[in-house]
Amino acid sequence: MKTYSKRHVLAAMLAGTCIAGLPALAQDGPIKIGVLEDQSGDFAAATNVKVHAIQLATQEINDAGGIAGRPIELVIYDTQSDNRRYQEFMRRVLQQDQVDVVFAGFSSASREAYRPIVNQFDGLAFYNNQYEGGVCDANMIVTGAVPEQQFSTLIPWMMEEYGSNVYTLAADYNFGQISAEWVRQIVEEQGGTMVGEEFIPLGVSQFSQTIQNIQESDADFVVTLLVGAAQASYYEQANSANVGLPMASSVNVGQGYEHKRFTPPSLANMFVTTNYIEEIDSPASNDFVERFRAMFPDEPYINQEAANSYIGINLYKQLVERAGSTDHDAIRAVIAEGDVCFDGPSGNVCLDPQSQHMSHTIYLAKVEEDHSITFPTVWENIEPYWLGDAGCDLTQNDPSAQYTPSSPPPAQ
Amino acid sequence: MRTFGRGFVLARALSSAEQGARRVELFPAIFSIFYQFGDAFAFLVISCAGLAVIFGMMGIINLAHGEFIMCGAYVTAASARAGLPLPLAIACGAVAAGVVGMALERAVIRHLYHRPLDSIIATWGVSLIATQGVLIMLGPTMQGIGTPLGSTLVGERSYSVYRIVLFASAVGLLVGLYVLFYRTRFGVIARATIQRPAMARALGVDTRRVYGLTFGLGAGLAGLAGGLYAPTMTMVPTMGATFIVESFVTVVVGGADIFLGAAPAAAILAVIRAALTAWYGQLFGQIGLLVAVIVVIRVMPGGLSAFLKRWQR
Amino acid sequence: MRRLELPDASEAPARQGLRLWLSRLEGPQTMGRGPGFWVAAALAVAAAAAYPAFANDYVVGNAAYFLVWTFMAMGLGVVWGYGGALSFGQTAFFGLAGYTYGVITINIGSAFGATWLALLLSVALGGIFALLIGYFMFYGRIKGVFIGIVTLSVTLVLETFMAQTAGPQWRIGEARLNGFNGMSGMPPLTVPWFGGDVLLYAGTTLYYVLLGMVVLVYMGLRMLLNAPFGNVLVAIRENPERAEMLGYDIRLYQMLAFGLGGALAGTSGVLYTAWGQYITPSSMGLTSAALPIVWVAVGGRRDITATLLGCLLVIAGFQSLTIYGSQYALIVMGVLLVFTVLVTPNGLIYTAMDRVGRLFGEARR
Amino acid sequence: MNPILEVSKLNKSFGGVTVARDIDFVLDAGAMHCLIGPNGAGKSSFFRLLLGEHAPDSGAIRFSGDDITALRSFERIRKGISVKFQVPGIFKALSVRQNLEVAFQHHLHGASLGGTIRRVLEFTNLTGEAATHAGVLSHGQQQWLEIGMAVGVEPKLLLLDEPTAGMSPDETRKTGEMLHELNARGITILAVEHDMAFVQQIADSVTVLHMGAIFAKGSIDEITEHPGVQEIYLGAADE
Repeated sequence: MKTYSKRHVLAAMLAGTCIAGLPALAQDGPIKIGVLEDQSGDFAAATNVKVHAIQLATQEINDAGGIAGRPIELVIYDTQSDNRRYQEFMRRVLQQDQVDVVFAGFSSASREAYRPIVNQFDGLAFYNNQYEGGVCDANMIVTGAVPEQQFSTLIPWMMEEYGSNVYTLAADYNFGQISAEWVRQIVEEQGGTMVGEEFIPLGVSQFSQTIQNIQESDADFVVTLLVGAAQASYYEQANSANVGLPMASSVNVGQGYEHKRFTPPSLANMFVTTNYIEEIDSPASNDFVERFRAMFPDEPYINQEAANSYIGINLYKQLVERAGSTDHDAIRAVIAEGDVCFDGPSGNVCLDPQSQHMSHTIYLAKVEEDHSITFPTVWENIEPYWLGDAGCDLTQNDPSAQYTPSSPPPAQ
Repeated sequence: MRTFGRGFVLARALSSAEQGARRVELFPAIFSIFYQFGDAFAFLVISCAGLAVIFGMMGIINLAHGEFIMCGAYVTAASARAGLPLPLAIACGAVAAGVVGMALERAVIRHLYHRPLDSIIATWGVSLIATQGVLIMLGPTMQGIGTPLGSTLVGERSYSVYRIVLFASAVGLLVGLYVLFYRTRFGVIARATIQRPAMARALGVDTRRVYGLTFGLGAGLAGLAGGLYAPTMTMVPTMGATFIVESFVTVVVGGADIFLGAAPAAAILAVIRAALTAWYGQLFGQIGLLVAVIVVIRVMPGGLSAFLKRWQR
Repeated sequence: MRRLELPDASEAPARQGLRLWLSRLEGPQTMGRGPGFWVAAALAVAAAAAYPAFANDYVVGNAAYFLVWTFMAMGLGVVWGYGGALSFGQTAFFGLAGYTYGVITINIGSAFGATWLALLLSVALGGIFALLIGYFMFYGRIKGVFIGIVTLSVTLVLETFMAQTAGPQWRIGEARLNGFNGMSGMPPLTVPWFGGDVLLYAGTTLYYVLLGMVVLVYMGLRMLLNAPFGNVLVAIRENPERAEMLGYDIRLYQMLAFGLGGALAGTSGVLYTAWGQYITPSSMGLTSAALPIVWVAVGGRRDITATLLGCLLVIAGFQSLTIYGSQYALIVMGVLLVFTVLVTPNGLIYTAMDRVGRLFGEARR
Repeated sequence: MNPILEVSKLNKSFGGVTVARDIDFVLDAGAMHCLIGPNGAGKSSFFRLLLGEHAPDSGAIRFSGDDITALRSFERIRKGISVKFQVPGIFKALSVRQNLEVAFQHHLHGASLGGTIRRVLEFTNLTGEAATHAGVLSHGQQQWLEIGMAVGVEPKLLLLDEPTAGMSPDETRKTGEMLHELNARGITILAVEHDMAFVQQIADSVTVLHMGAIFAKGSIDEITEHPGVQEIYLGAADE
């Protein structure tokens, strides 16, 4: 038999991939941006819109003459909600397509999967998701909101409004556990009591026992940090069992637009801190929604990740124009100046040089009985302070690590 | 607090002081235990019934089981939105999944009866097509239809009435299947065909048709599961994945016979899961279920039904 | 059934030691024999070795990534195709070995070739764990589809457990397990060299190392499968009762085969972890567990060559589809799988090899 | 003569069905013995008990003086018992030669393995079929191949379950000759057989099983004359 058929097949496949991209040599060629997002699989509901936001920002910038005269060219891959695809394609965009910057990742696991590769090739990646916080890595720029921004606002407000007995229901993985840790700390600082804390493995969809536990506790409100389609079944089940407690969350509505997908009133009385959702009624936001829908009329919902991705592209434009090149050191030097800000759909945001995270205007969104949204309050200009306070300073050194309150950076 | 990172339920420990003060009545306490068990039992029985027919009886390892459930749930939700009353909408979901199942049997499964392991690959392929196809055509999510019937108060706790209905449905489903397989002509022919195909052919049975109908029935039951759970769950193309591990585990632990196998298996697993979840939290409920499966198979190779049959003799 | 005239290599003179084992490179349990086959195989390896000269770094590194998975596929080929036990949980040993590599290297570092020591220890641990599970199953008379469910349960238990180890208390020495987000920070494989270690990042060097490992493991498996061990394994698959009545402890053989499969899955696990400096619980989940079965089934499980080539074909093919197929990629994959099963029941590569072999009359077993 | 197989007080039942009832059975080394009895008499179950596929409820089995009651099947085989099943238990996907290799490689290696295979091929008239897939052999050839697999390593005791089932008269006669040749080489033979003509050709003594118990024992002539034996066979025929 002919064993070399193996190489034939392989060579044919790979030869095909070679044609796709030649190294961008010319300094005045297009600026290439790699986009790795989950357009299929479990996370597609929340992430398709991110790709669209990036396309919108790109078109607007290109129509206005590009970044420093150079057009943006997007290199988009579908990562299928699969960590391995992130590893494969992060190598591909950095090595083969030689992009200048990558916009990548929804789940924290996907970010951690690609981060070693970004570090290996000294690339630059934007992570445009709210997450559990703590990534101190000079190769990463994070535009999403982090726990100190969402919980230091949300929890005290809820305790003041509804009482100090708190029950936390969190997904049993990094995001849920770390967020729950934040909630616990803030509740204790504010003199409240944790009457219960329960962690749910990912993929669990049946909550009868959990609901009973909540009913037996004396909770004044429930902090729901549930993630994924399966766990979202909690709301319907809690509602049908008439739990009737207010809910507080950092992850719902702003990301998976559960209030649009579920039948009222299952999400009624939920309070969410988010840095953007399409219901925000400001001129900038309305303008953004209008432009978005003009380009993507069928978009189900414009969530906070869409806004952050849109902001990310515009921040990158500013960074490159001020640095005069796409060189990462030059860009970091601009960030270190500490005045990289952008007036976008969610208000004014600025990049923090120490952590390379972004300040946000935090909106408190309340889901009403009919699942419409009201905004009881707004906090302007909330800083991502924790990493810097804990000792992460990317202007000085680059540990490329992720820290949490219970495993902070080693003391200097 | 040492719970961080563990799936422990703190609720009890933390509120035990308050609890001690409460008067614990007997009936509500028993009802609560029964409700938790019934809820776990209903989920296992309803989600595995279709698989018990397709895998338990026909030996086809149907990895697209979850997608039949998704199909039933989507059709149910769409029909309910279109104004059909919920029971009718659920029936629509079951029928739709059954029809899809029969079409799939004719196109693909029919060629795989003599090599059941290959059915893993084929049905996995079908599952990929179905999940992604629905994502492309209907978008990443679909609006749910809300749980009907509200809640009822037993003692101091309120319970979802619909979940009690689900338990009743599970029991009704078992009774219905028993009648179908042991008391009707189709059932007798189907069982005969599946046990001794050559003999059935010799007796003039159109075995292909029986296989097709049986597969359709299995798919329809999966659709029914989707329909029944549609009001309580998030509607996404990948929703079937939630069911698939539990279904397979129940059917395999049960063994080939639905009534001697899957039903008692569901009961045993439901007790294990409900108890572990209540005492140690969801993580241990989940892990305990899987470990129970390993132990049960080890103790009774051939599954529960083989064990019960031997014991009966 | 067609009547096959198999070449009857009449009794060869007694061969000893190395020559005996080399003679087993071809034999009844593997396709391909005679100079034609070996010339073709040598050409294939030569082509693979020359290939980096004509491709860029990314493509070579990506090819190395494909090679990473072949060990797990070949291991499943032995367990399922030759031994007849369909394991749905090879990823359990993959994940265990991957995590072990991470824990060891993060704790002892990568100096003096320590990464290779870590590789050996991790692979051994994967193999021992597989032997334990195999002992539990085969000595407990668990058979058929029950093996699939037990192994699937094992891998899902590991996944569920690892997913919740995000807290700081879940650490082994310096290494944090880090829950669902996955463990990172372990070094790639390193080769001690004059003037500093060579780090085997995804690139040409790693490609050559992996290519060498694949060739070694492939040849080793060919010899083992044509040795008495392989004969008995196939005999057990065909008729376990009869094999026992010939005086073989079939439980022992199945357990050993399962252990070998686990060690090979562990090899892939270590290499994957070292390749991306990352390992995650989801690599032990349901989807990941189903993938090796697909590779092996599409290629052809009854022959180790078909398994190897099929694995490479499917992984490369699926990746290309994802790159060029946009959102239709998964649909095309599904269609291909259904089509493959319906049209080539023995596997795509197996059937192709059989055809080519018949054409040249030399691929006969 | 010294006994090679001694079975004492062997009992086994499945639920309500008793398949072995107080069986006491002694087989002398070098004998050619047949077990007969109507369908359901417990002949196959007796074989399975001897082979260790079923564990007896009580009683003991001794082979060559050793108690083997608690041994697993493969361990009994290694002590020198060999078996040929009623349904050919050959490996159909392997060639004739490979079948023999699998059968013998446990005991033999290298040249002695090759020599044994050649001798067995000659003995079973399969020399010309060495490379043929076992699955495509004629029924009789498959039976012979299995006998060859069973005897190649010179067992002390050969168990045969209906060795001539489905064979032509000519094949049956050849099989009988084969068994005589094996017996002459010192292999004790215990066969379950229906075909009385064949029993007459090979057996020096016969045991009749009925309802799981030993009904009668004696030379072939004594058994055929035995009125009770005729009755149980006729009774069975009436069913």
